[in-house]
Amino acid sequence: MARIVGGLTTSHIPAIGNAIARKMFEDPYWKPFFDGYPPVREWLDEVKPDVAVVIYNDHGLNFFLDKQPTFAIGAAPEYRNDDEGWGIPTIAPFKGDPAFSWHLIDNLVHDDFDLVTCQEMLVDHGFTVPMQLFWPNYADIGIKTVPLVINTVQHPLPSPRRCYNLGKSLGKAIESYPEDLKVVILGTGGLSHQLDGQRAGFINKTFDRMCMEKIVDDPEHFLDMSIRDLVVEAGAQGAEFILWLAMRGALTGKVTARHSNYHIPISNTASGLLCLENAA
Amino acid sequence: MARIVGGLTTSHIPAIGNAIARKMFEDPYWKPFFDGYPPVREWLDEVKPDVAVVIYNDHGLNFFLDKQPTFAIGAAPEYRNDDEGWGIPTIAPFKGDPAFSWHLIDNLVHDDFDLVTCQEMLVDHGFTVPMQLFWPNYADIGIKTVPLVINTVQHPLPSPRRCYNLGKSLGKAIESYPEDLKVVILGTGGLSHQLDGQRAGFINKTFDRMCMEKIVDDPEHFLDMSIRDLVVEAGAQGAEFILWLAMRGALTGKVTARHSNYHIPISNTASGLLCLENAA
Amino acid sequence: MTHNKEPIPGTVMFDGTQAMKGYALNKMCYSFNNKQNREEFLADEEAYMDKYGLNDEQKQAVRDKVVLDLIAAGGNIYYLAKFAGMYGLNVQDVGAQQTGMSVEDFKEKLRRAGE
Amino acid sequence: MTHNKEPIPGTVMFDGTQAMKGYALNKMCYSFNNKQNREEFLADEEAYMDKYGLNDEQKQAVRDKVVLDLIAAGGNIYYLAKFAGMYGLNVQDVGAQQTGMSVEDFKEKLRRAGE
Ligand SMILES: [Fe+3]
Ligand SMILES: [Fe+3]
Repeated sequence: MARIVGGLTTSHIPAIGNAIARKMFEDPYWKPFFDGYPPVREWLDEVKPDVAVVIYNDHGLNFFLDKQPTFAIGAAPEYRNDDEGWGIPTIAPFKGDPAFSWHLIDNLVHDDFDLVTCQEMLVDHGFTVPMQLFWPNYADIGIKTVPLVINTVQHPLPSPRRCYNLGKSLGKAIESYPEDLKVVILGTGGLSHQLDGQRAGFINKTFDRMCMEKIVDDPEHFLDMSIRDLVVEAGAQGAEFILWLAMRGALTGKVTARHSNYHIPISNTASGLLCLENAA
Repeated sequence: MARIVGGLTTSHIPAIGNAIARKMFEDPYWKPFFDGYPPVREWLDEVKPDVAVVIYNDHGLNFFLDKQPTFAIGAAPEYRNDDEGWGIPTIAPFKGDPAFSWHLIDNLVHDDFDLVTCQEMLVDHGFTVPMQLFWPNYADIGIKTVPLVINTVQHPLPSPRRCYNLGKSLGKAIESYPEDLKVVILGTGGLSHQLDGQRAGFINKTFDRMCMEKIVDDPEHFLDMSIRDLVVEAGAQGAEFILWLAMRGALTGKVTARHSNYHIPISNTASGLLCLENAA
Repeated sequence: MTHNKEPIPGTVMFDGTQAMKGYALNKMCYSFNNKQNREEFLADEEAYMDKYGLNDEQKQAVRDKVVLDLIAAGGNIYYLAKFAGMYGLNVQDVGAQQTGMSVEDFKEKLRRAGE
Repeated sequence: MTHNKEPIPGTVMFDGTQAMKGYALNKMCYSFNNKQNREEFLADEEAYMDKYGLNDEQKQAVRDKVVLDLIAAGGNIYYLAKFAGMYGLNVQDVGAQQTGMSVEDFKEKLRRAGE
């Protein structure tokens, strides 16, 4: 049977992709950010997950307002990135696992999650940056992926509780898969940031610290928050925290934080890195 | 406040569109089918709804398997049809009501329905044929519409219960709209038919008769059926009955059948017409 | 979780398994919504099938226009209807072909279902 | 049903109301994912804006490259980022412009948030 080995969170902003492309790992601005990742990579080297379910938000590459999904899931044999408008480099494609995707879809729809199924799908920086951060050699090791997209573009967004429940259903679905897969769940994006309006540049360290803590041991703390509450506390784009909640919902067992790193600022964002181990 | 005046069901098969285009109303094959509609049109003339929420399934015009939604809703100022592959004529566009659409979206997402929002959308025969049958002069009277699409293309489909619950949330949302709109709900498609496989041409009169009856007074009868059960009883495409269930879920008050017509066959399909009045 | 996936005789549920098989074929058929694409296909079927990456089984089923084979190759009836439509075949023609009946007999079978 | 829609100072929620206003503008900005489209726009901004049916308010905001005006005209920051990107403006430049600060001061403000 498939087993959920853990969950990872990381910011996914495009500037990170640029910094990776330019190998700015030792640059004084970037060093405190990049230094968080090697211990997580060591953990991944040890655990060797076969599949990553990547929960992220599309920022206007694969989806537009003519067909804006609340929840969308990939079921393709591979996923490619593409130009997002600022000439981001095209990188090696990511392997899919369509049979596993369909197993998840069957179970999530059975649990009344109204998914959009995507048998072809472009993945944007919300997906590629975390994959590159955790598996710089993803193309060589051939880790498989399932992209799961949550709407953060067009209000109304799904509530924190809905996203957490999606995660719970996802976790149950994964653990009912008959193959012996080791699965890791990524919740990408966050933490507090706001790009638009007179409030641009808003960051809330106190709230973020609380998120980093409670997401480990007390994720239900957030379930009565509305999206508006999240925007007040974490900024307009800080609402991406719902992606973390979906990830956390999928961790079915005893959860331990193996590594964490919090750094302000990367670009306009407070960046949060967490490596959560999930024990049966 | 907005008020739900009633619900209508009708088959929507493309052949009807052709027959309308060729004005075959008195043709012996078509007459028993078309003769069902004048009494419903008289009722509509009396009641004069301002908006039609049209629950239908897209058969591969606006959506493809790269982005196949479970539930999608229009929020566009107008909706057009287009060539579906067999050169269907392009007809006058349908008026939208985006402000009303967004009110529905806000409330349905609040109720944990994971919609795809469509600010631009092509409508296929599942939408246009019923509109033409009920309002041959739709372009002149300027009735507004909200298309609501339910997946019947790609299994897993949403369950009968999920669709009925979607309807319930829709009904509640409509009745909380502050404007004095009269709203009619269309559930299109069905009844029993199967287009594909050695079982093509399957029709189940007994089951259909039961559907025509129970959908009025006892819609909950169907809620424990699975999609597979529906396919067994009503044929592969008879699963479109979930569209009727969504419509029925939206009728919040005392429901009376004002007119009905059942006829076999139209093309490969048992056609069912119902006009349900919804009293407060 | 156990969902009842027991086969229904004469019926292929278009589920994930079929979808994985049929994507290229269905994508090609979806493209037939567009008149220019239909013309391009009819001008050179083989080139058009290559463009969409159909496998051999799908290509042969397209050449033969055998609906049951198209379904077995992962085709979805809603997209296949667009393919059939190009040849002026309606759902009764398609039904007759799949059930091995004449179109007249198939229509009579439908009529009888109403008795 | 009552959802709390009380405004958050300095923040425009991109909800249905904004979406209805901004569709043409956002559709144009979404098109900038494509290099050819970016070049077509840069070669003749006015013709490109007409092609997408922008209204006068949107056109003026595009000409002026004032982000707050673009948002007021219904623009969504994710699509606007593609527009800004064409001019080599990153999110710090955009943030500085909206808050009326120099880019250096804006960056300093971000840095201070970490203290
Ligand atoms: Fe983001
Ligand atoms: Fe249909």
